[in-house]
Amino acid sequence: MNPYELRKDFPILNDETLCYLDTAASSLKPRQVIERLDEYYEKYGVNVHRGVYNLSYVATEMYEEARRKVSDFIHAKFDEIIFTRGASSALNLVASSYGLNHLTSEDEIIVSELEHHSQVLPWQNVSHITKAKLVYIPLDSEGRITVENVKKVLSNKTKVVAINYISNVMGYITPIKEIISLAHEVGAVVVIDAAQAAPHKTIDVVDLDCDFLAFSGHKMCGPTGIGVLFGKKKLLDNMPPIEFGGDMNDNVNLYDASWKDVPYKFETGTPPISEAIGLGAAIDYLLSIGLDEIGKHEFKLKEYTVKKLKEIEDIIIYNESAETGIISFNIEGVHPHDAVSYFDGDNICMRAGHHCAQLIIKWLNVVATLRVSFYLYNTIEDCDRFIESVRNARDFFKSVGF
Amino acid sequence: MNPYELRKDFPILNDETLCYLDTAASSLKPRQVIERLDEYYEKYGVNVHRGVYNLSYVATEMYEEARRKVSDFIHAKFDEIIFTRGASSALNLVASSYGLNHLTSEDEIIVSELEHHSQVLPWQNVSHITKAKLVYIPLDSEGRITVENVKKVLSNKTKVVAINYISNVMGYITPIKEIISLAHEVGAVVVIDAAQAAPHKTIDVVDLDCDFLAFSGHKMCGPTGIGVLFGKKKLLDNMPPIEFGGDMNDNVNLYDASWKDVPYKFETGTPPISEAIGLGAAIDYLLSIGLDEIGKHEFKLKEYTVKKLKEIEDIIIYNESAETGIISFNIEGVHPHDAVSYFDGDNICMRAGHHCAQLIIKWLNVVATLRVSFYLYNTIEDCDRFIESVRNARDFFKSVGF
Amino acid sequence: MNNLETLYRQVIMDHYKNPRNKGLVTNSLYKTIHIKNPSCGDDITIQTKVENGLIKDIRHDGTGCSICCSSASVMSETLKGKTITDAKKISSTYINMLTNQEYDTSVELEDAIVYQGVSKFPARIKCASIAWKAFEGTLEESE
Amino acid sequence: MNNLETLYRQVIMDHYKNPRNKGLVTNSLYKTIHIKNPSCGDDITIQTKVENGLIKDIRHDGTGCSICCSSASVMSETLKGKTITDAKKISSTYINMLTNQEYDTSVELEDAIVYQGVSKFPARIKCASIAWKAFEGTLEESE
Ligand SMILES: Cc1ncc(COP(=O)(O)O)c(C=O)c1O
Ligand SMILES: Cc1ncc(COP(=O)(O)O)c(C=O)c1O
Repeated sequence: MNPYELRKDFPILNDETLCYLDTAASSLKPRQVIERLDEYYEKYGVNVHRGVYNLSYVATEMYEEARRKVSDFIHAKFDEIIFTRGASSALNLVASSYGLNHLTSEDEIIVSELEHHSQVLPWQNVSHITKAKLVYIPLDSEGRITVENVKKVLSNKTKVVAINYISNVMGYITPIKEIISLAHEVGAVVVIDAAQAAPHKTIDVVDLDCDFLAFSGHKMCGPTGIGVLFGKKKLLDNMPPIEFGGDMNDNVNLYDASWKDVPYKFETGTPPISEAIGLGAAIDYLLSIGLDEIGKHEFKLKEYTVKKLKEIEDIIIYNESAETGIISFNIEGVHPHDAVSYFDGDNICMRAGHHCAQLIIKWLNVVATLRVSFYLYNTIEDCDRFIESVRNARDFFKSVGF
Repeated sequence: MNPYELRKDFPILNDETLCYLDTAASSLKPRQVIERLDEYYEKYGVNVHRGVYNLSYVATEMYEEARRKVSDFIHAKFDEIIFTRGASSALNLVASSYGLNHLTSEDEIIVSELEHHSQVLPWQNVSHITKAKLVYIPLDSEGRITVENVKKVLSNKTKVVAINYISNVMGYITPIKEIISLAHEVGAVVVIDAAQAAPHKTIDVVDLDCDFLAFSGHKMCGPTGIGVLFGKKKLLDNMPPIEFGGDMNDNVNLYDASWKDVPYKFETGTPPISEAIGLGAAIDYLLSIGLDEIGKHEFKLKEYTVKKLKEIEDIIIYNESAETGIISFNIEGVHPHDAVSYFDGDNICMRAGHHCAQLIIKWLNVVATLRVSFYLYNTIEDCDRFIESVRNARDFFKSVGF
Repeated sequence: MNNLETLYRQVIMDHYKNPRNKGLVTNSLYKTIHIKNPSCGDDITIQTKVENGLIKDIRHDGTGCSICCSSASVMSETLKGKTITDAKKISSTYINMLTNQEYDTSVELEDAIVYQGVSKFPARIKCASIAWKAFEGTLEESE
Repeated sequence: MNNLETLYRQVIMDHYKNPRNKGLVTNSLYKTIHIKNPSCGDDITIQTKVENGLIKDIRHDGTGCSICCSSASVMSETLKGKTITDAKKISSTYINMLTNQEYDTSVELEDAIVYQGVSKFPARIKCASIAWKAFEGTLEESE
């Protein structure tokens, strides 16, 4: 893959002074996706499922074709894909529908401090309501989830293991395949937060044997307003819907109603039609480049950058060994929000904060971190500009007395 | 307003043979909205709230500016507006958060057979879980909700009244202002489904004094994937969130967390950013024309069409007296799905079915109806083409033996 | 006049108005499959009796539009008496014809050929295929 | 070197490193307001003592970036001893300056004028205004 060529696909990068290093928050969008959205609105922008006229048929076909693309993308079956508003919504769906209806005070839910709030808070809620116990995997000295440590907390009481595939703060890849297998031995289901994995690596839900897996469109070149929940068919079949209304029902009577089959019973109302179609376009785009190529490229940029950062004084890196394209760091003595404005002044977009993952920030014992995250459109030149800016920032802040 | 001029704003109408009469399912989109979506993706397509760099600031401003536009649009306060995936999602939010947490087996929920599934099924669910009794307003002989009949079911037991502002099948305007006032006298809150009202008439939640009100973007020239829940601030303040995760929380600890203020506590995860901005553009567009002008125009087209339809044999109209631009009808002896294909053959888009409102279809005692619904881009010529097609359809079906 | 005519030729109307093999039986030798199309309310039940590799009988019942109801009747007439192998071939050929895919024109579709026109109305393909899909389901049950 | 310099002139650093009036008191004559900016973790509490229309004392505490913390200190120094009317005028002038709105340049902002540079970093305006907003809140409480 050639990032210099790929950059041309991203209208926002027409501003050549822009150095975008915040993909972990949201990726930029290629024109291939924007055009597909426009095409929907300009050519067949009508509702799906409901009409029996031709335009509506076309819209429905395109919407369901997007579902097929998503299912192929992660090697799932067509009817195992539920479209949601985003990864957060998808993870909440599992917690509300599966969690609230399957757990009791006898049970345990395993999570970790490495989770995004959207993976830990829904299970806190399930724990509060069902009285199931929330159990944290002890992280290793680097802040990783290891198979060994999962074994320490896994037991016959474990009913749910809810963890990330790739951490949005540390960029570590969790050994989920082994963990899933261990969890299944004790009869637990595993919920994978793949928000940071789907954009960057090939996912095979059959090979992983995972039970639920969630991700968002906007982090993988797709539009906002769309996410995906994968669930094993036999699990989804036995879960109640959590939203009720148009299009998810079969027969409706005054005091009761029956539901459509999966996935439709979980998709009430007019779905995010353009968003699903746009996500399909994003998948086409990513596959045309190759997920593994993208992952390798990011990792290379990250390795290069880390090496250079280590030559600068007062730089603390929290996740040197990450296998992906994420670097969390700070400039010693400088509040990350002060630092990030310096980078912004150089038109370098990156994040400072807790990254919606306060538990790992607390674990690191810092107030916040700076984070850069690379993607297919980043180049060595981006890294060099960033490194130069870090050097200048460090010198500047020290010079004014930080 | 001049529909001939306005039509030019809608790229899909470049196909001049297209006669789109299915706005009640979803409206067409003007280029002003499509362009605003493109602008987001091409100029500042990054995440909101989370970044402290300039592009993210711009995205956040635009997103929150959309909230301001929505609040002004219905005369609400800024922080009374929650963005959701759609009207269905918004109505479910009220039922899950308010309904499940405030009702008991002593209470009653008033709904009607004139509701869309998205307004009745969430309350069926609340009724099943809380054992609160679901009570139906008797409809009058035309199928209307009347103040008189609401009085018959309203009592001190009533805790929630959940009704539509405009019916998507009958096009009747419900006298909600009077009903809300009566409901408040007995201490009930009123949830208004305004999915068919917001696109077609001015709404003033202060004047109506309504407690909750929901609508969707895609029916009012906006994008898919976005809806709005309005709730009175003091009600929202006392309702628990129903989705948990990133961006809706304040402090997060291992076993508990605190929430942000309204509206953010109800908006977890990356919000539908482009969608909210697009809805803002749609509101700008509608206001530039004038909601009341639009409503008048539709009504005029409807009156004209009804008059002509009545001259055709075998046409049964179910809602002659509707105050809006919706006509529900059938051709005697012809299954609506047979009829609708005839119209499709003439490139007239309209719906046949139960319109996600099976209860009123059952009330009408038919298998389904045909429905046309007018909007700002429809013209007298559309009506004439439609009427001509109905005449031909009727003759054709009779000639082949229906 | 638009091109809907093809869809409603005499044979469709004939089977719609005078359906053959209509009405279900209570007989454990019959395999029963019920399919609904919730988006438009079509609701069809098909029963098939197989004996010695032959389709001995097909029954149907349900509600829906003329395409849906008539095609159940036409299907039952077309496939009754056929071998399982032939019935499957006819059924898959029919579905291919509807969905604008390549199909073996040498297969004799009998009256079912009139549904060719449906392929021009993609929104109605489901109506014309639901009874046939249900029939295929009954064969799977028989295996 | 980018144009962040303006943001970190001597006075900001001075107040960041050596905050004046820092630390809260337990005294019912003080009105207390606590404001957080959850998106970046700034967390500031302001206490104000008003007597006879005069701002007798302002205290502050909290955590955050240098802009946030220093501006609490600068605010306390600038407004202490002013009349309520003057303090309100200075505060609103300051907010207008930050947010690139028209503001009355005849109002004496004293040291707070250095935050003018923040207006070029819109993402940081909140950091520079949070302490002032909290102060305004304490006045509302006093009324
Ligand atoms: C009256 C009414 N309420 C609710 C809805 C649901 O809206 P959405 O499908 O956008 O969630 C609709 C639209 O179908 C409607 O017409
Ligand atoms: C690891 C992880 N999980 C979940 C999410 C939530 O995704 P979204 O905000 O799209 O709902 C994110 C993104 O912020 C994330 O990085």
